[in-house]
Amino acid sequence: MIGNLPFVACAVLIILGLYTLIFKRNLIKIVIGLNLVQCGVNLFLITLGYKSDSIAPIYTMAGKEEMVLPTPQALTLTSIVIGLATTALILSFAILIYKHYKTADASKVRRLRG
Amino acid sequence: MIEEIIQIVVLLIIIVTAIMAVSFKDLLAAVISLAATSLLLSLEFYILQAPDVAIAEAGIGAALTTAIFILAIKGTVREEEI
Amino acid sequence: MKSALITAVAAFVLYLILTVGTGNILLWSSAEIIAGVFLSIVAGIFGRKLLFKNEDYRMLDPVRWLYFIAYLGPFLFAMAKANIDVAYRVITGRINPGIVKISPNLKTDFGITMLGNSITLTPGTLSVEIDEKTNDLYIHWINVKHKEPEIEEICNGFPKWIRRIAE
Amino acid sequence: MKKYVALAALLVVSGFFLLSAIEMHSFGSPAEEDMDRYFIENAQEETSTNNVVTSIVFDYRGFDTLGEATVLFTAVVGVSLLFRRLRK
Amino acid sequence: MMSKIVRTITNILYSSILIFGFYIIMHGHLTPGGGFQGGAVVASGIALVLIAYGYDTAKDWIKKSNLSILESIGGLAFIGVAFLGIGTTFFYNFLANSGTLFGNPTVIGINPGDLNTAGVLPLMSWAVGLKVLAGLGSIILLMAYGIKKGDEK
Amino acid sequence: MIETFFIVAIFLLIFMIFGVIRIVLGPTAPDRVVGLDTINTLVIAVMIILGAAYDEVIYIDVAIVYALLSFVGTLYIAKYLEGDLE
Amino acid sequence: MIDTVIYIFLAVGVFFNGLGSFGLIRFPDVYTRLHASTKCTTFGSIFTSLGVITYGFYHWHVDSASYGVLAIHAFIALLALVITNPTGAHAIARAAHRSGVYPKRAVVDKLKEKGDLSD
Repeated sequence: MIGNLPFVACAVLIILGLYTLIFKRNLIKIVIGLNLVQCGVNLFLITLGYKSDSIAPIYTMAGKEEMVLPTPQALTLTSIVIGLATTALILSFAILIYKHYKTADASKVRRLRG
Repeated sequence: MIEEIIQIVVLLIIIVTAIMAVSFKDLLAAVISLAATSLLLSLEFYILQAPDVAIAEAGIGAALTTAIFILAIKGTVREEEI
Repeated sequence: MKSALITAVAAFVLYLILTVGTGNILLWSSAEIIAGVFLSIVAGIFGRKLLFKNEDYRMLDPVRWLYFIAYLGPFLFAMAKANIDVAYRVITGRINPGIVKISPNLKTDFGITMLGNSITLTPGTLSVEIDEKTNDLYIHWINVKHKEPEIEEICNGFPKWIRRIAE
Repeated sequence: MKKYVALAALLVVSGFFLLSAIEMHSFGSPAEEDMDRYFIENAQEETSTNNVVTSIVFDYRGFDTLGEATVLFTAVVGVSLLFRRLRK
Repeated sequence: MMSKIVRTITNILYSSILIFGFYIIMHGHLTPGGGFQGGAVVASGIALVLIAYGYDTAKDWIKKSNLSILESIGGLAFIGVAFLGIGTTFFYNFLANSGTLFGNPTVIGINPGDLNTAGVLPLMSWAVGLKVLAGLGSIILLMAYGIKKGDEK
Repeated sequence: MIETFFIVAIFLLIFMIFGVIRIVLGPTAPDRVVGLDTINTLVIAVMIILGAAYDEVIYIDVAIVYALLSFVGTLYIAKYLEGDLE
Repeated sequence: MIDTVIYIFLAVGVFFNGLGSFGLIRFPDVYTRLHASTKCTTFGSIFTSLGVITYGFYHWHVDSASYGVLAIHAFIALLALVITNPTGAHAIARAAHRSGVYPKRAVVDKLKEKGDLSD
C-alpha cells in the first residue's frame, strides 16, 4: 500500500531545497533551502536502512529478533550535528553581510561589489 | 497496515509544511513551517525505529535550529524583498 | 552553598525516578546511585543560581507539599469544567471576549506563577500580561459578565489555596 | 534566458531523482550488507554495549566522530572570529 | 527579559534539563542516547536561560570562557582515549571485557543497572558530550552577542 | 489493545492536519505559532501512545525530551514578536 | 475490566484533542484559539497518557517489571507537558498583544487602556 512513498518524499524534499537554492535570492531563504536538503538526506539515510517488522538496534529483550540496519543511523547522527554547526556559520555570514551592505539580497550584494 | 497509514499521513504533512516553508514571503512564517517540518521529521524517525536519531533531531530541530534562525532574522530583515 | 545543596537533592530525586527498577538496593543498583550522586552535584553547582534565586526556602516545608497535593483535587475538577465550557463554546460559537484586570495580592514569584498557569488551564480565562511590580494579572476572559470582576468570579477560590501553599 | 536554462536543469535533475526513488529497492527490504550483519551479531559481545548505534559511532567508526568534532570546532572558531570584529 | 511566569518556570526547568541531559549521556550505551543527544539537550537548556533572562544576565551565569575550556577538554579527552588503544589500532576498545575499570560484560535488558561496562565508550561519550554542549552553547551565545552589538551601531 | 493504540494515534494525526491548516491560513504570525504549539502537544501525545503500542520502554525518552524542549522554540518566536530580542 | 477503563480514557482523550483542534479552525482570533488549543489539547493529552499509564501499571502487576518503567517515564513526560504548555500559551498571548494584535469583538480591553507596561 505504501509503496515507495518514503523515497519519493525524500526526493520531493531535496527538489524543494534545490529550487530554493536556485531561484530565491534572499540569504535566509537560501539557508532554509539548504536545511530542507539536509532534512531530505537524513530521511533518505534512515529510510534506506529500514527493514519491515523489525526492532530498533538496541538489545533490550532476551530473544533476538530482526533489527533495522544500524550503520545509516550512526551516519545520520553525525550529519545532524554537522548540519547545525554549518547552518550557524552561514547565518553568521548572512548577518555580517547585512550589516556591511545593508541588504540581504544575494544578487544586489554581487552588484555592489565592483 | 495501520502503521503504513500513520506513515502516509506523516509524510504528507511533512511535504505540505516543506512547500509552505519555501513559498512564504514572510520569513518568520517560513521559519515556523520549517520548525513544523523538523518536528514531524522527528516523529517519522521514531516510527522508522530510530530512537537515537529521533532524540537528536528533537533536541536540535525543535529548539536550537529555530533559535538560530530567529536570531538571524533579528539580525537581518523579516520580509523577503522580491 | 545551601541553594546548591538543595538543587542537587532535587536533581538526585529526579534521577532516581528516571532510573527506577535497575537493581536491588530498594529499587536501584549501587552503580546508578553513585553516578546519580556525582551527576546531581554537578547539576546543583551549575543550576544553583536559578532555582533559589531569591534565597527563598519556604517551599521546603512538607506541610506545603501536602497542601499542594490536596490542591490538585479542586484544580482537576475546575479543569474538567473548563473543558466542557470550551466544548459548549466551540460547538455554538457564542463568545463575548475582553481583557480584564484582577489584583490577587500574592507576594511570591512561585505563587503568582502557579496562579497564572492555573488560570490558563481553567474555565474561560487566559493570563495575558503580568505587572511586575504589583503582581496584577491581566486576563483574557472569554465570557465577560462585569467589566470590574471580583476575584472569586475568575479564580474559583484558587488564591486561598495558593496563599496557603506558597506564602 | 539564464533562468530558463536553470529551470530546465532543475526539471531534469528532479526527474532523475523521482525516477530513481520509484525504481529503488522496495521500501522495507534493504539489500543486506555483510558489515551490518557483523555489527548486529557481534557488537554486543565485542564492545559489551546494548546500543549498537553507539558502538558504531564511538568504536567501529570512530574516525567519523573525530571528523565531526573537527567540523564543530571549526564552526565555533569561525563564528567567534566573525563576531570578534564587532568588539572594537 | 520575559515575564515573571516564564522566568520562574525557567528556574524550575533548568536543573531538570541539566540532569536529564546528563542521564542521556551516561546511559548512552544502554538506552537510546549518547554524547550528541545529551549535549544537544543541555545546549537547549542554555538557550532557554538565554531567552528567558536576556543576554546581559545570562552571560554572568554561563561564562563563554568556561565553555571554551570545556570544549578543549572534551576534544583532548576524545583524542587521548583514542590514542590509548594505539597498541592495537587507533580507536581500539582496550577496556571492554577486561574485568577492570568499565570492564564488565553487559547484561541484555532495559537499563540493567550495571554502569561499569562497555570499555572506553562511556569515556568517549562524555568527551563528545562535553564538546557538543560547549560548542553549541557557545555558538548560540555568540550569535546573541552579535545581534546585540549590531543594534547599538 | 495494541490495535486500539494505533487507531488512537491515527486520530491524533488527523487532528494534526487542523494545526497545519492554521499554519497555512493564519492571517498573522501569532496564529501560526498557535498552530505550531498545538502540533507540538499532539506530537508528544502520539509519541507516548506509540511507545506503548510498540511495547518499548526506551522510546518514551524521546517524548520526555520533546516535552521539555519543545517550548524553547515557541519562546524564541514569542520574544521576537514582542520586539525586544537582544 | 481494566481494558474498559483504558478504552474510556483513550476515548475521552481523543474527544478533547479533536475538540481543541476543531476550535483552532472555528474561533475568530488568536486569544480564543489559544483558549481552545491550550485547554483542550492539554486535557486530552492528560487522558491519553493516563490510558498508557494505567496500561503500564496493570501489566507491571501481571507480566513483567519493564511495564512499570513505561508507566513512570510516561508520567514524567506528562508532568513536563503540564508544566510547559500553559507557559507557552502565556508567552504567545503576551507577544500577540505587544505586537499589536488586539482581541476582536472585545467588550473591554483594560490592558490597552493602561498602555505599555514597562518591565
